[in-house]
Amino acid sequence: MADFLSLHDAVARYVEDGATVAMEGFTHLIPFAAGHEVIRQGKRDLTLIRMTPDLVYDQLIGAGCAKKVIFSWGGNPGVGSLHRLRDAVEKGWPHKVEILEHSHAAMACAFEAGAAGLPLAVLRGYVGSELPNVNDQIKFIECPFTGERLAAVPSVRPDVSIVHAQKADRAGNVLVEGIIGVQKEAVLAAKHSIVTVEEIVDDLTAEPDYHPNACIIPGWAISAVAVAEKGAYPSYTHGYYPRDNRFYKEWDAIARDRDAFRQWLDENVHQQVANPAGGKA
Amino acid sequence: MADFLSLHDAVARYVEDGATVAMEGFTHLIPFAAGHEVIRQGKRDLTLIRMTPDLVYDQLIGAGCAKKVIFSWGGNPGVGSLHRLRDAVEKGWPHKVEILEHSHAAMACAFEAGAAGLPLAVLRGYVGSELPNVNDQIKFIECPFTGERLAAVPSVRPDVSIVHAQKADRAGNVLVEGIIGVQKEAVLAAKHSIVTVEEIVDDLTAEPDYHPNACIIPGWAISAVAVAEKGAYPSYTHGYYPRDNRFYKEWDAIARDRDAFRQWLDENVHQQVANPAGGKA
Amino acid sequence: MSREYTSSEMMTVTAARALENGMTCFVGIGLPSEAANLARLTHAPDVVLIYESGTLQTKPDVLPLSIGDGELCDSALTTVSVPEMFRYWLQGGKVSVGFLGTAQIDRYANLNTTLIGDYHDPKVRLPGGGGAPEIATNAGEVFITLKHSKRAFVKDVDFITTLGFGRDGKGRDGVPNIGRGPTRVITDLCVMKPDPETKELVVVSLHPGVSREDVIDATGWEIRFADTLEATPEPGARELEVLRDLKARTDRKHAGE
Amino acid sequence: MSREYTSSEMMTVTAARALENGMTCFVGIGLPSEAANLARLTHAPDVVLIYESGTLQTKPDVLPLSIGDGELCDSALTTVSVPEMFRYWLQGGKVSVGFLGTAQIDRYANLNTTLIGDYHDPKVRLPGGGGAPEIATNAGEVFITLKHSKRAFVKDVDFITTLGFGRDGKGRDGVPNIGRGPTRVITDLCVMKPDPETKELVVVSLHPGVSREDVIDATGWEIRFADTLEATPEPGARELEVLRDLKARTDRKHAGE
Repeated sequence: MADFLSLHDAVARYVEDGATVAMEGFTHLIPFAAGHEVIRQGKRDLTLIRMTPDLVYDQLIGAGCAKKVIFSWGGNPGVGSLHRLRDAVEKGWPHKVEILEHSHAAMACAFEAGAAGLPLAVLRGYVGSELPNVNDQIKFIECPFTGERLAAVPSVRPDVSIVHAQKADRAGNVLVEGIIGVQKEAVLAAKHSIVTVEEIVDDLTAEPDYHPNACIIPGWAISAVAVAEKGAYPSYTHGYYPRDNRFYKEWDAIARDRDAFRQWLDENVHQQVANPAGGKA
Repeated sequence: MADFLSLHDAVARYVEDGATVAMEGFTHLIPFAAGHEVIRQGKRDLTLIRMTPDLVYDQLIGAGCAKKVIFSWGGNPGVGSLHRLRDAVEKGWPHKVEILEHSHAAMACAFEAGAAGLPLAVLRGYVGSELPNVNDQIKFIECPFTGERLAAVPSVRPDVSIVHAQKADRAGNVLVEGIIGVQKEAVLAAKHSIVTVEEIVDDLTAEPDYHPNACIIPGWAISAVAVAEKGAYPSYTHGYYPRDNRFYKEWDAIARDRDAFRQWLDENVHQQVANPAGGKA
Repeated sequence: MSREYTSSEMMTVTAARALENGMTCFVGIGLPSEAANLARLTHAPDVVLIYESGTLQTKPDVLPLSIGDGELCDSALTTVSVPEMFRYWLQGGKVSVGFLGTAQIDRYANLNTTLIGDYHDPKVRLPGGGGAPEIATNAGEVFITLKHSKRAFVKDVDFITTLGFGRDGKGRDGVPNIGRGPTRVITDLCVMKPDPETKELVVVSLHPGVSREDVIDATGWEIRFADTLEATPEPGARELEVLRDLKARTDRKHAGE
Repeated sequence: MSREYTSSEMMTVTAARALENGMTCFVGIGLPSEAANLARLTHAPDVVLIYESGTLQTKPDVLPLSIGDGELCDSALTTVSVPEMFRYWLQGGKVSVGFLGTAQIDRYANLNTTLIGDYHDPKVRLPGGGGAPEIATNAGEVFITLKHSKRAFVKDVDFITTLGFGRDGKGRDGVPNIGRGPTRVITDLCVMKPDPETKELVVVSLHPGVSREDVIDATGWEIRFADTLEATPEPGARELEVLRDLKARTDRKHAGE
């Protein structure tokens, strides 16, 4: 069963320097609080996997935690670039970061295959794209029944996956609701997993909005559950608080400038031990 | 968008002699009413796909509709054999039926791959089993990343899939709830699909128990919706009526005897045009 | 409360005791389901029961007749699609033990649920593989329970539906990402385990009142016995009471439906 | 209500008109999303909008800033996982049209959203592929909309993130199970379609007040014009009203958040 830990202890226990880490949440439920805790603990040389790096990885990259980033769409949604990611890739600041890029379809399938315990995912993908020229992890196989050429990518099997969700119950079972992304797949594909939640309830199956086919991850499939109120802010938690689209726009100016970024990081992450969610809650 | 048809018209339009048909529903929501309509319309030479043939295919086979059955577990759950299936396979009555058998894992993956538009499913399956000796559709591929030998089976892509569900709304969107089996996969994998439902409601998203991640199949992904009250009887519809376990037990005696079966079929299917659900409703 | 019990009850109680609290068990219908639920209702309240119908962590009040009875969904933590069940939960390595029944079993614990006789001219068609082929290879280990008889316990199964240790006992050697396979077989006469070297099934424990001859007579090969043969402990009073209540509830429910 | 309008509005209205009622549209964020929702709110009320975040048949009241805004889920028929979205709905052949934006496009309608310059020493890193590579090949056809400029319309893209018709126009020839690819490109100046034979983009319609020279000046290759060049119809009063209301609602919503 999942251990109930503080966010500090969960990150300290499961995120090791050099680890392969997937923090997932597709626009919704991005585990910012956990990401900030990783920054505060000064983790280094992480291989960071995320379909959409978003601000959370921009912050981790700018803070110097990343050795490599595996992703499929690295922008600030609806706003523009991730300037910390670009600064690392284009200028090597704060140090050079290696990137490995996929398409969304391939990464989604790779998470699915990881959850399914398979070494590879097979998809009708990358036809005519030049991504296979620059990503040696993309191969092609031939269907033994039809002869069709299909793409194959290695499954995603992180050392630790971190996701945020609405609530857990006392047995550590977790409800994910709304845009569920690849959260379940990330948790099931990983050796260890940390789930931050908005709140703990007694029993998910006794909740008034219980649904027999809701996306519930059993506690015995999770390593640690940590409460982090507003833990997805400035992204959002369906049913709790909305996405702070304004902050996403403001991030553009903060992240463009190294000093502005350092100052933001200092004020909103390093000095915020008591408020692990960071940002303007 | 799905057409709203009578069950008679839906079967007449989409189930052709010689077609490959998947009637799915994993113990729950088995489309008996539709199966009986197929029998009444005297369809012939069907290739019938179902993970668990269950009574519905026992009846179709006994009624002479089947040329071939593709399945992974052909028993009367908790009771014993499917005697009509056995009589066809062992004695050729009413005529010889060809069988192609898989494991559940392989068929589930084959439905998933069919829904995903792929020609094959890849799984860690059939290790040490002799099923590949008798099913030439089971092949093995080598993972290009790890060298692991994995099983491959062709995806399921029926001409028509038929499933039963709780309710549809006026746009033809369908809610499947409870044990959802491979219903969604069956519908999405097929060229055409018929969904029978217990009732029609105005708008699924306005129902009091609406849930954002419920298993809803959009109307534009379905060919025809037909109302069939108690259409899954003697299996069951979660939220509507329970499984008639007693009938499942009684079926053993009916199906053991060719004459008893013919009489049952005559009384409960052929003479039941007005009550398409058949059985003892 | 009488301590008298039937051989079936002895089998079920012994099978139930094999499950430890906290195990994640992929449950076959019939005898395995009876044993797994008895375990849950007695010494292993936190055993996680998973049925292939997609019902995760289910706690049925009565035994299901089928693998997909409504009771399983109603009492589950959540219910997932069947592809997800086989892909994420079984193949994904989340199942510590698969609990299976079978029609035939041989000395290397291979299981046959496909047919008796020749495949293309069967004497008896059995239901087929169902979930078993992949449960047996993707679960951490496998428990098997069935009644002991010469028809069921054969030297070589007519057909290997589901791998035990193969025709020669070496079927799992060198195979990557495979579970340990059958670790015990519980019958109404005894408990068997595979020999650590040869993988041949060996009787390790005799149920009360059962002799070696009883087992020899009910087994279709020259069955071996462990050097230190144990006596299976008798069912406890509470185990029998809970089992009988469970079966009575089940009978009432299914008769009433 | 004024019939004056901006070139951006002209582009959005023209892009919206490309969508027919009943189409199933996989929507890219930004301009495609604006056009697709305008279509839904005007001539195509039953157009089905799908966003890669898993939101099926969504009807947002305001335009989403991101591909996964809560508004998309709140107004959807249902929301599925991202793997399911890409596997069952896109790759499964349920999408009739993919509606994409891009940073660079070339004469064969190949799209580059990866980078400017050399891959290993980029001048500008762009966000990357996202959903586009498989939307462009698995959807029945593809509409592309972006502002016309020499920076965006280049003879050969620096990197083919997403297939149009390949470096030689033959990239889809003989490929099984592939969509028709880009069938029209809608800019703020004109509408282009691929030549049926060579697949090179050809201007088929000029927006009101736009000259051939305007297009030539904003295109990085020797752009061809169709023999019978059409005049794109002006936006209608209702289209402009609905579009402006939508954008005003959107601005109010995002500023307030």
